[in-house]
Amino acid sequence: MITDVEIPEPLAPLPGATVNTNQGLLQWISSVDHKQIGIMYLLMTLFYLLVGGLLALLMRVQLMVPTNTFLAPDSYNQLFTMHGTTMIFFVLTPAILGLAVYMVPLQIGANEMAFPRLNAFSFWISFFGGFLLYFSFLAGGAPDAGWFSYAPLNQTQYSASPGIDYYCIGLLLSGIGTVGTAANLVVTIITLRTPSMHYRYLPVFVWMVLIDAFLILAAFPSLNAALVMLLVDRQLDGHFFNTDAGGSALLWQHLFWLFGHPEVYIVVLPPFGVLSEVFQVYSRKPIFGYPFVVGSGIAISLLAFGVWVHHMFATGMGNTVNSFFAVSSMLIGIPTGVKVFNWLGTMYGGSIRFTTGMLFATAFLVEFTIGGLSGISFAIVPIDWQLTDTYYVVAHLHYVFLGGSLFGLFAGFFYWVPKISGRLYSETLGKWFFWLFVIGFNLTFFVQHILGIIGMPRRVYTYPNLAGYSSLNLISSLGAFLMGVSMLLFLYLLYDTLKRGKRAGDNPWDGYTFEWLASSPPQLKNFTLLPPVYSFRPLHDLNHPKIGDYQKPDEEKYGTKDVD
Amino acid sequence: MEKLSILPSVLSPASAQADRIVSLTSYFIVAAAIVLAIVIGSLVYVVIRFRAKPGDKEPAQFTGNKVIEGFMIGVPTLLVVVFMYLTLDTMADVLPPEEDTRPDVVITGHRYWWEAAYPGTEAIVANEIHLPVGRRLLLHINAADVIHDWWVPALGAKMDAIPGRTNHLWVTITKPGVYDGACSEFCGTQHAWMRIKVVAQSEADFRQWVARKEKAANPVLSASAQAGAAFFSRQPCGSCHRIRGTAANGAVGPDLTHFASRKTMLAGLMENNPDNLRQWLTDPQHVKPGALMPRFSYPKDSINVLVAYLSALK
Amino acid sequence: MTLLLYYWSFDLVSAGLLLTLSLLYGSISGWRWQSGWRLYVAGLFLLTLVQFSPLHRLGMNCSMSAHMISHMLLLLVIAPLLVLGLPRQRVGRAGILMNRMSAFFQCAPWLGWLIGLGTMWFWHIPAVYAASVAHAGAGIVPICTLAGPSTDWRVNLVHLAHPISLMLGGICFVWPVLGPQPERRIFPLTGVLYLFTACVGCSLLGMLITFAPAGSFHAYAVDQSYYAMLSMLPAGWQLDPSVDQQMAGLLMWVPGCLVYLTGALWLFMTWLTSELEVDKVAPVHLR
Amino acid sequence: MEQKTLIKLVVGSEAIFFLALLMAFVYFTYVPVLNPRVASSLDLNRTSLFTVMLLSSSVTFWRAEVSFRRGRTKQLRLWLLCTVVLGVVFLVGQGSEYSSLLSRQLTVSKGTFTTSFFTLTGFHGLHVLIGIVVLSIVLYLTFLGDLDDPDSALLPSVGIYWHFVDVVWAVVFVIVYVLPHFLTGHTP
Repeated sequence: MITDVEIPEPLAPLPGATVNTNQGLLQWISSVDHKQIGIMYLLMTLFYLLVGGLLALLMRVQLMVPTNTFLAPDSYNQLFTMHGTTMIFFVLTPAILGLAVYMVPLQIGANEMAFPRLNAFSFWISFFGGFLLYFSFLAGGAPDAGWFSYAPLNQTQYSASPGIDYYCIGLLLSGIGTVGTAANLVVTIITLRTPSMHYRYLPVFVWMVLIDAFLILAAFPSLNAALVMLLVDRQLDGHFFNTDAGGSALLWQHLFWLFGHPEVYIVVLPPFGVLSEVFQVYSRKPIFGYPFVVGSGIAISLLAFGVWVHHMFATGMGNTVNSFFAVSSMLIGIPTGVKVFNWLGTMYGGSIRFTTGMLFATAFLVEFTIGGLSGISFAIVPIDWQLTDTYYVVAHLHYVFLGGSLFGLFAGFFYWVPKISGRLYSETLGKWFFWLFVIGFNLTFFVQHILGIIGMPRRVYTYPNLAGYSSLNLISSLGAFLMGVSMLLFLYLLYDTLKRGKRAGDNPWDGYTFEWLASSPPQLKNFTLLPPVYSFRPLHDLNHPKIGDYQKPDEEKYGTKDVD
Repeated sequence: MEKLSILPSVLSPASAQADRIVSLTSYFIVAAAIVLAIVIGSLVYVVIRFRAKPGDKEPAQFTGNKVIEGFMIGVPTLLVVVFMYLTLDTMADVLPPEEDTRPDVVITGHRYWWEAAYPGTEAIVANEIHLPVGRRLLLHINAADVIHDWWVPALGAKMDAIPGRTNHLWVTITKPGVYDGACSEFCGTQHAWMRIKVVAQSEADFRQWVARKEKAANPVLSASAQAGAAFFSRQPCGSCHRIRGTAANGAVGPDLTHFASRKTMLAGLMENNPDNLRQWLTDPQHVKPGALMPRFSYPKDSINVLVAYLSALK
Repeated sequence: MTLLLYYWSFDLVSAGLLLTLSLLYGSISGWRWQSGWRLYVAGLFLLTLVQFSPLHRLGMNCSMSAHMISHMLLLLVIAPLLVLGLPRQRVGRAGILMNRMSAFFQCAPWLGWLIGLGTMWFWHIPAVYAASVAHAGAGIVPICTLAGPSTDWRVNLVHLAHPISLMLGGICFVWPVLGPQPERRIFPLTGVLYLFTACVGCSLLGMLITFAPAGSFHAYAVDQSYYAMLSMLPAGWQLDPSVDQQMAGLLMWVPGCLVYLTGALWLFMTWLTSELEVDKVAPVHLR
Repeated sequence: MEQKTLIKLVVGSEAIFFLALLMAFVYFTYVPVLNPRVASSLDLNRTSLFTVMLLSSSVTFWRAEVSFRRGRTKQLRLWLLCTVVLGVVFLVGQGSEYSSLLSRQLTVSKGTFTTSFFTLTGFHGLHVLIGIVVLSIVLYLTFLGDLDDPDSALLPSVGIYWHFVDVVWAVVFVIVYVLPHFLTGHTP
C-alpha cells in the first residue's frame, strides 16, 4: 500500500520539472537545486583534496631525507599551513555539508532544502572563501603560522606578509557559508520531513547531520569572533593577542580550541552517520542499538564543548585546571567506543557484502580505533606533556581525519555514487583503489607515531640526522606517494564510472532509506509519492514486507527490549 | 621495539619525572593494545564468519541488546576511572606547584635559540645547557617574542614558553649524559632549528662549569683576534650580543662570552668551527634564513679576524 | 579527617525547612507513600547533609570548593530529586498548586531557566558571595543555633535565604523538564537544548570564577576559626586560597556541566526509547 | 515557521559570537582589577539616554507587530517608522560617543581596553545597522502594499532579530557602562 503523501514544499515555489535543463554551465552557477549544490560542494571538495594532497606530497618530498633543501623554510611553513587549513575548512567541512545537502532532503522525503537560495548563497560564499585563501599565494605569501595560527605569531610584527589577513577573511567567508548551510539543514530536517517520519524514524545519517548542524552553529561563532579580533589586531593595530602591548596569547588559544575541538566532531559525526547506513545495508541488517548510536552522537556533541582545554595542557595552566579537563576528555572515549562496538554488532550475524564502500567502512573500524586510542593518550595529561606537538599528534590527527572522516566519506561515496551519477562503478578499480589507499595511508602515518615518540616535533621543515629519523621519514614519504598514486586511480575510477559505468537502477544495493526510492540520478522533483514511515528503514519495510520492522513493537525496533 | 629502546625517546627516561610518565605510558599502552586487539579480533571473526555466501537469505533482523550495550558503556567507564586515578596521581608527582622556590635555571625561548640563566650566578649561556644530576631542579620557562616550547624527551614533560608568563618544570635528572631536545611549538621560519642540548653532569662538574661560565671573557688573544675584537666593538654587534668584560651588552641575540666553548652553533644547525662561523658571518640569511641576524657586507679579512676573535672566546 | 567528622551542626530553621518539605509531601500525596517516594526522601536526606554536615562548616569557614559542592548539590541534585519524587496522584490545595505550577511553566519554560541560572549567578557575585559566608568570627560556631552562625539577624537572614533560594531556584529550573505532569513537560528535544544552554551559562560562570584573579572571592576572614578548620583537614586537602577558588570554579564548570549534559542525554534516551504514541494506532501492513 | 526557526538559529549562533567578544572585553578590563579608565572615559549619562531609545524601539516594534496582526496598515507604518528612527538615533549616539573618544586620542590601538571596547560595540552597531536596513526594506514593502498577509512570518522573524540586538545591547550596556561606573564609584 503506497499512500499518496503530500511532500512538503519550500515556501518559495520552485520552477517545475518543465524547466529547460540544457543551459550548460549557467544552469549550475544559477542553480538552487539541492542536488546540484551538493554535487558542486563535492566537486569543490575533490578539487581541494587534490590541491591539499599535492601540498602534502611536496612536504613529504622535503622531509624524505634529513637536512633537505628542496624547499625553503618559509615555503615549507606556508605549505603546511595551507595544507591544514585546506583540508579542514575546504575539504572535510564542505564534504560533509555537500553530502548532507544532497542526501538529507532525499532521506527525509523532501523535495528541496527549506531555503534553496540560502543554500546556493552558502555554497558560493564558501567557494569564494577558499578562492580568496589561495589568492594569498599571489599576494605576497600564503599564511605561514600553522592552521591554528597561534598568537602572537599571527601578529604583524612576526608575520608581516598579508597571508594571515587572507586566512582571516577566507575563513570568515567560508565560516558564514558553513553556518548558513547548517541552519538551513536544521530547518529542513525539522520542518520538511514527510509527515509520518517521526524523529525516532530519522535515518542515522540524518540524525548525525542534525546534531552536527547544531555543533556548527555553536562552534563556528567562536572561530569567527577570534578571526574578527585577529583582523582588528592586524588591520587596525589592536591589541587582543599582541603580547607586546598587553594582549593575551592564551585568549586566542581558548577561542580557537573552543571552536577547534568541536570542529573535530563536526567533521567526524556525519561520516559516522554515513557508516551507519553503509554497515546496515551491506550487512543486510538494521543498525545494532539505534538509540545508542544516536544517543552517543548527542553525548559526543555535548561533551565536545567541555574538553577544548586539553589542547592546552602544556601551557602551564596548573594541575587543578588540567585534571578536570583530563577527566572530561577521557569521558568522550566512552560514547565513541559505544559507536564502534555497535557497528561491530551490526555486522555480527549479517550477510556482509564486501563492496568497496563496505571495505572502507571495515577499514575505518580499525583505523579509527587506532586514532581514538591515541587520542585518549592526550587526555592522560602526563603522556600529553610528552607527546603533544610531536609527530605523534600528526599521526593521531591523520588517523582521525583520514582514517575516521575521509574513510567514512569514501564509504559514502561508493555507497551513493550510483545514486548521484546513475551509474555503477567498477568494483575491480574500486578495490585496487581501496588497497592502495589503505596501505599508503598506514605506511605514511603509522610510522609517524614512532617518530613522535623518538622526539621529532611537528611543523619542522627539516630535521637533523638522528638515529631512526631518516629511515622512518623515508617510509612515511613513500607511503604518501602510494596514496598519491591511488588518488590518480580514484580520478580514473570517477572518469570510468561516468563514462562507461553501467546503468545503476534505482536501488542497486537494496537500500533502506528513501533516497533509493527516487530515480538514479534523482529528478529535479525528487518524489511524487511516498509510503508512510513506520520505522527507520521505510524502504526496507516496503520491499521486504515479510521481515519489515514496521510490524515490530518499538522496543524491538530499537533493540531496547528488556532481557528476561 | 627492541631497536626502538636504543633510540633516544620518551621511552628511555633519564629523569625521575620522565620515569613516572613512562610507567603511566606503559599501562596505557597495555590497555590500548588490549582494546585494539578486541576490536580487530572481533572484526576479523565477523568478517570471516559472516561474509555473504551465494544463496544467502536475508539474515535475522535483530536490532540490539540492552545487556551488551550496558557492557559497552560500563567497561570503558571502569577503564576511565582507573586511568583518571593514575593520571591525577602522576600529575601531582611530575609537576607540583613551585611554592616560591628560587628557580635553578631560567630558560628563555627566543626566535630560534634558547637562553639559559642561572639565578644567583652570572652565568648566561645559549642552546647548550648544563644541569646537575641527582638534584630536584626548578626550571622557569619564559619567552621573549612568540610562543616556544621546551622539550627534552628524556627529561620528561614539555612546557610552553609563553610571552608575558612564567611557566615552571621540575626535573630530577638521574643519569649523566647529553640529551637532545627541540622547540616543539611552531614559532616561525626556523622553528626546525631551535634545538636543545642538555648536558647533565655531576654536581661537582656542574659547579665547575658554572664557575667557568661566570667569568668574563678574558682570553689570550692572537694578533688577528685582537683585530677582530676591535672590529667587533666598532661594529653594531654589541647592540644585540653580549660579551661580558667588554662594552658589548646587547640582549637580543645569544650571549657570546664563551661562544667557542659550545660544540654546535645556531641552535644545533651546525658544528661550531671556524669554517661554519665564517660562512655564517658572511651571509647569515643564506645559512639560516629567517634568523634575526641581519646580513652585514663586511670585507673578507674583517670576517676572518672576527672569526679568529669569536673562536678564541672559550 | 576523623576530627572533621565531628563537626556537625544544627540549626532550627533548616530543621523547620526539612519539616515543611516533609509535611508538604504528606499533604500533596494524601498522607500515603506513592511510587517515587524514595527519590523524595533521598533529596531530603541530602538536604540534611548539606545543611548539617561538616561540609556546611567547611564551606562556611574555609573552603570555597566545599561551599560550591553544596551549591551544586542544592541546585542540581536535591532539586531534581525532590521534583522527581513528587507524588503521582496529588490531592488537596497543594496538589492544585502543583498543577498550576506545571501549567505556568508549560507556558513559560524559559522563566524556569532564567530563575535557575539567575539564582546561581546571583550567589556568585563577589559581594553577595562574601555576605553568604560571613559570620561573626567568634571561633567555630556552637553546635546548635537558632537560625545561623551569627547573632546579627541580617547575617542570619542571608544564611537562610541562601540554601532556600538555591533549592527553590533549582526546583523552578527542573520543573519544565521533570515536572510531575509529564504531558506538560517541554518537548524532550527542546529539553536537550534547555539543558545545554543552561550548561553554557553554568560554564561561563565557572570559567569566570576559575580565571578570576585570586582573591576575587576572598570571603573568609582569615582568623582563628579559619586555621582551626583548615588544620582539621587531612594532609593534601589544605588548599591554597587561589587554588581553592580555581577548584570551586572548575567544580561548577566541569562536573556541574556534566550533570546538565547527563540530564540532557537521559532525557533524550528515555524519549527515544519510550513507546511511541502513533504506534498504539494499529500498525498498517504494507501491501 | 521555517523563517522563524532559521532566524532563531542564526540569533543563537550570533549570541555565542557576542559572548566571545564580551568575554574578551571582560578579560581585558576587569582582570586582574577593573581598569579605572573604563568608567572615566565613557559617558554613562549620554549613553543611558541612547540605550533607552534603543530599548524603546523594541516596544515600538512590538506595537508594529500588533498592528500588523490586526491588519492596521497605517499604524503599522507609523510604528515601524518609529522603530527605524529610534535605531538611527541610537547609532548617531554611538557615533558621537566614538568621536568624543577619538578626539581624546582613545583609538583602537591605544590599549587593550579600547581595542575590545571598539570591537564589541562596533560589532553591535553593525548589527543595529543591518537591522535598520532590513526594517527600512520592510517599511518600504508596507508602502508598496506587499505586506498584507497577516500570517506572513516576515515581521515576526525580523522582530526576533531586532529584539535580540536590543537584548545584546542591554547586556553590553550593563557590563561596559553601568558596572564599571558602579564599581569605581564605590571604591575610590
